[in-house]
Amino acid sequence: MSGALLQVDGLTAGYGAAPVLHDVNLTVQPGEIVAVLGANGAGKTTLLRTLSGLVKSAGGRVAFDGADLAGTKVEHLVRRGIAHVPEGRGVVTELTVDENLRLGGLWRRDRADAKKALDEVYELFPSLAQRRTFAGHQLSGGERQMLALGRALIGRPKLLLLDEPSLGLAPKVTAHIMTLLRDLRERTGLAVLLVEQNVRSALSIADEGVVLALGRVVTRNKASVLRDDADLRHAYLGF
Amino acid sequence: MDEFIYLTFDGLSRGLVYAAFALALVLIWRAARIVNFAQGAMAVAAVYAGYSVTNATGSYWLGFVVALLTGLLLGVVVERVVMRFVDHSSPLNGVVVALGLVLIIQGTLGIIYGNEFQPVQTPFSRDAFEVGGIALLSRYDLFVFAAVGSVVVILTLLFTRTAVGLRMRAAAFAPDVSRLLGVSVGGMLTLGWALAAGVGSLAGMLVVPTELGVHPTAMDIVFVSAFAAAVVGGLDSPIGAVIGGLIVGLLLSYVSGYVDVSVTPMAVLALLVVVLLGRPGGLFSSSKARVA
Amino acid sequence: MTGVQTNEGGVTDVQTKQNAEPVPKQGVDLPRRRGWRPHPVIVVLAGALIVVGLTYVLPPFRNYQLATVGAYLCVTAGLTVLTGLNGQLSLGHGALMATGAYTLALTQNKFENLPLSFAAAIAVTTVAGAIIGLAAARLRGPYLAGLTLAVAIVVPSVASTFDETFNSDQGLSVMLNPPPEQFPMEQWQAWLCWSAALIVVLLLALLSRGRFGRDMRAVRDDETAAKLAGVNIARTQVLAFVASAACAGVAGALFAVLAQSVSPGAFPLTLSLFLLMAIVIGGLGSLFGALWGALLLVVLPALSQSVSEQAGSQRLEGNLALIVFGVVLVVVMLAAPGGLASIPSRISRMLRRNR
Amino acid sequence: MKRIAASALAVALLAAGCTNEGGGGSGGTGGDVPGVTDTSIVVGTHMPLTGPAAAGYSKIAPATKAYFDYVNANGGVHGRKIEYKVKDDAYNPANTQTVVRELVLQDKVFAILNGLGTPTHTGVLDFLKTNRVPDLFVASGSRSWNQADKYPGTFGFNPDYTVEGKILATHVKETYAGKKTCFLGQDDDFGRDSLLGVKKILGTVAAEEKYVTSSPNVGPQIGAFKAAGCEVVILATIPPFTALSIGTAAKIAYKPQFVVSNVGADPTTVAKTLGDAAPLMEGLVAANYLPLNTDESNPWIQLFQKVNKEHNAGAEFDNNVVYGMSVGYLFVQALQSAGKDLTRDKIVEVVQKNGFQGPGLVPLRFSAQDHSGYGGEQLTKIEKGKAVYFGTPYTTDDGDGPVTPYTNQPVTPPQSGVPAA
Repeated sequence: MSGALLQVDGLTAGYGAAPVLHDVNLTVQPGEIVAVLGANGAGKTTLLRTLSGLVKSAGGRVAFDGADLAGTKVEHLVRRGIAHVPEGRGVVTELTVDENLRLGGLWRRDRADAKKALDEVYELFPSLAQRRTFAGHQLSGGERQMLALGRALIGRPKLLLLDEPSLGLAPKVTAHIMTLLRDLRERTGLAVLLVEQNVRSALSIADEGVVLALGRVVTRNKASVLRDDADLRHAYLGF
Repeated sequence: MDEFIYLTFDGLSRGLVYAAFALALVLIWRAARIVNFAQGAMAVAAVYAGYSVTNATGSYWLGFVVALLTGLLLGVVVERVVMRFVDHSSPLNGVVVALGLVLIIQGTLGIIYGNEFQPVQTPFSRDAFEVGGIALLSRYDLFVFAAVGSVVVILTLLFTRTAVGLRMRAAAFAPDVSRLLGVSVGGMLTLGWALAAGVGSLAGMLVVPTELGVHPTAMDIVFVSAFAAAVVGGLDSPIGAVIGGLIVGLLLSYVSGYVDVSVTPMAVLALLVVVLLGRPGGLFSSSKARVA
Repeated sequence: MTGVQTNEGGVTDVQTKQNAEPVPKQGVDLPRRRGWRPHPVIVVLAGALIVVGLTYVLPPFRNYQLATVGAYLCVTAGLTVLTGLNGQLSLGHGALMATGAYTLALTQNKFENLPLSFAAAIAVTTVAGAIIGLAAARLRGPYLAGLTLAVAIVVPSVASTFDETFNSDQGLSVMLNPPPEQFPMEQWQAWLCWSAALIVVLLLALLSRGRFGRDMRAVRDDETAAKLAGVNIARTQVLAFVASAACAGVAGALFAVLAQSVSPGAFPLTLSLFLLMAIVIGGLGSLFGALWGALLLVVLPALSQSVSEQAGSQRLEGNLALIVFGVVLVVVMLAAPGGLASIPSRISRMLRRNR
Repeated sequence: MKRIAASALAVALLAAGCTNEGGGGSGGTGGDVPGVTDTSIVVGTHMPLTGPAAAGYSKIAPATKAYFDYVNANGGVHGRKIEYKVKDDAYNPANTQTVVRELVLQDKVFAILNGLGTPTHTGVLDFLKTNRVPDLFVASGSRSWNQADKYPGTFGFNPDYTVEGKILATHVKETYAGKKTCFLGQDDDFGRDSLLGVKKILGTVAAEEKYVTSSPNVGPQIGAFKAAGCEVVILATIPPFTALSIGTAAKIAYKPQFVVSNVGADPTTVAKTLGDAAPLMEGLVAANYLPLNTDESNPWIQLFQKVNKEHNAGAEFDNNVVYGMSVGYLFVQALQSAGKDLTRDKIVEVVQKNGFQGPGLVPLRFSAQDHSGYGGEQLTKIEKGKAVYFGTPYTTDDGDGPVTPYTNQPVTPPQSGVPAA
């Protein structure tokens, strides 16, 4: 398995005494889109939060780009090339669109490239460009998702941790975002660890799927296989 | 009419000090969701430091700078050593710890400097200019206007025009998201405390010479007035804090002029009750329940 | 809360998840209920026996201090119920004590009837507590603290504005008949204070055991859940405030009797801070902790005074006690939010875990 | 079970507390007079050493103690050394209760000497009476100490505020005849009694205002005086408020003649509070009844400066030090008069007999019926930053008695600095 971008071995974590994740193993290869699936409360969000350090892990090992992530501060993660777009998009609603986007590049030394990345995001999402001075709370759900995505891209990450991008969005908007992710992967080789409730749309773009249930990995397989596994869908994914 | 004009200017001058102090409270509230009940005691400590330096060197301005720096430093220390470790599951905890700090700071100052009012110099004369026979403003009042005005401008620029300001705002509004975007939220928090305590010590330097002098408990009543100012303006709003400060300053000035000085604390209480129960979000923000 | 600051009601939408996680409540827990617990009546009777015994053994000055502990216990017990069980923070209990004290002084000087004066003190403070409590029920955390802080600051102002009645900073003296010849003054004072304190503690203990106690805890822990369970939140909070205000009134009246005078200087802001410290150290929420707190309020200043006398430093006097109180307060809050009374159970839990 | 264990602990704590001091308590040899042995006399006092009221006052007790140390170094009184226990009450009456009980019940003091403050000391009068503890030379000019029937053991020291008000007003009436006179007083016995005295002489004042210590702002009051056109302002204020009044007046370009109570006129304390604005005090009229700290030719001041240097670590020599030592001197005089067989009744008896001649410019009023302190004052004026006496001392009473000049020459201290038996 050498060469994996993200390598998770035996990860255990949770809030307080009772662990939410038990012995989770998974890998993400460079340029790969991996979907994390599971019912509500399966531990999907906790998995992402543990990977980025917002939740302390109680055991196991996480390696990124060949180096152990243990002890890396949350705020240093983005410097290593990991962007986490949290559930609910994490738009700072009190700040303007422009401020939200600039925030994504403040950590970068290469100011010129940060500026360039900002312009690219506005190109990618013209609707955001029109709303530069709007406060975050004035945006629609889809715009917020685009803003959060765009902001993550300004850091030019290698891996995107994306939490429920489709939540509360119209199917059309969701489809747009999924297409966008695939395009990004094609263009920049961005790897994505995608947590989704919306299994259909997740599996439509994912290379591989990981199914969580009650904090344990119950299945890992090619997305195409999972798509066709009716038993599995009934047992864990509810459709 | 003469008295009204005099009281108005006096009220504005006091109000600006309350505004600065309220601003300090708002800064920390926004950054940490803590009302820093130790703000008054911290400001007094800074004033004492400035007082010592002024006495030793004879230079008011050196003492002034030292007081502000002491304020900044105290902010850093209080945040790093104490507040960072407070369990925030209940909003009571932060308040109780801040009150503990009040006792520690006041006791320490009492031991070092004694519990006597020590007179503090003013850099400018407090004799008021007379315009048409009405005493309006002193040079010192002008200095207060200028000092608080500069602070408001500097803070505004800092928050709206600089990267640090953007980080601080983001860290205050959405700590988790900010960390994911590479913002050192802890650092911003420390910076916020330092700035707030610096502004608080400026307010202390401005208000103490207008009263009996510096004393470990000199800011107790000022704190309550400033808290009222911050609440009137809505704890989240820096502009509200400034306007709230002016409102409280004017109110107290009119009450002391037309009713009685000793009634002023009751006026502050009444104002607090009216605002907290009537417009829970402060006068300048959309109404929201005061659930902290 | 996993080291993450929470924002006011969903300003940002990121933290909804972790808010939903079960967070162990700290700082406001009752000591674990373990095994057999004696009925409050038994505990109070035992306490009465101990106190009566003590008053015969102790020299007069210690009896006076014992009386002071009893007077403090009334207010710390009331505050414990308010802050510990109901989660409301009050810095205004010094002012409520002043209310009780002034009422006692005025009634006593007019009618010279001590039981009547006590009744009046309790009645007036109860009314005052109801007024503040009504406001308090609409406020939380720092807002409540700030409002009650303003109440604490306002005492001298009231005394000087209505100086015809309250005689300004100088205050009033209290006319008292000396106790019956056969009892020394201090012993009589100790009995008086402890009778009141034990009654207060008994009533509070019974109150917090019953349905009302459950309601108070429910409101403290989770208002929404309490509301869903059919608890009238505002009423519970106001009642808790009123009960604890009445206790403060008793304490204030006792202090007026002990000091034979009342004045704003006897109820400074530091008194309210000290009371807070007492209940925090005593372990918020435990009536037994309130006893610890009351004891420390008397013992710590005395100790720090004797230390400063030995050090020969005038400036240490008074100030040293402030620092000790402050440090203890901060350290207890940071290290053991449950307070001293929770430490034994913490230790035993740690031991069990390590086995 | 935990409850019982902890109750036991509480008991132990209290018990431990009382064994601490148990030994020394009533350890009198020979007689059973509390606080008196063949070799020592223990007396105590309560003072604000901390808290807002401590300004200036905290220097009094150490000065008294220094004078006692001086007397002790010179052989004591009737072979007994005086031990002075000073307790801080922070000007909080509740604390006064505690510390005075501690002094009387635990430290077994012979007497309470010079307890300071009207609200604080008022509360312990009954306690001291019940325990038959002499309550000598209370440091306040309230007339409450002068109730010989009700509190036979209590005696004042300061001239009472009414006496002072009458004397200040007499000066105003004679010197500033026809000028508009106004009055600012503290809102307690101090201000009220003083105003009573002023009105006894002047009949009425053009404007009267009051202040409370908890609210450090006299702007409105001074503004009202200016508006009323007051040319003379009588202040019954404590030092910080004297300074505040003078400073506030200057701020609104208002320069009346200030006439200030002795309580609030100590130039050292007021000047300190005024800081750079101290020159504003020039010309201020006040009154005193003890030698002035700056009058270095006065033999009493020379004596007290020597004591201050030798036994008070050279503390800054202000009028509070002079006051403290004068109290000490008077107490030693009383002890000397009481003789070798000292009892509580005896000391009260000799204080009532009076006849003390000391640093005071006027006689003490003590008698079987009168327990108030000094009976008059002399006026001072601030010239070149120093207070100096002018005119003659006056004496009067707190009733409608006349204000009369007192012409007896002041006495000089004995060579040894210790009053003779």
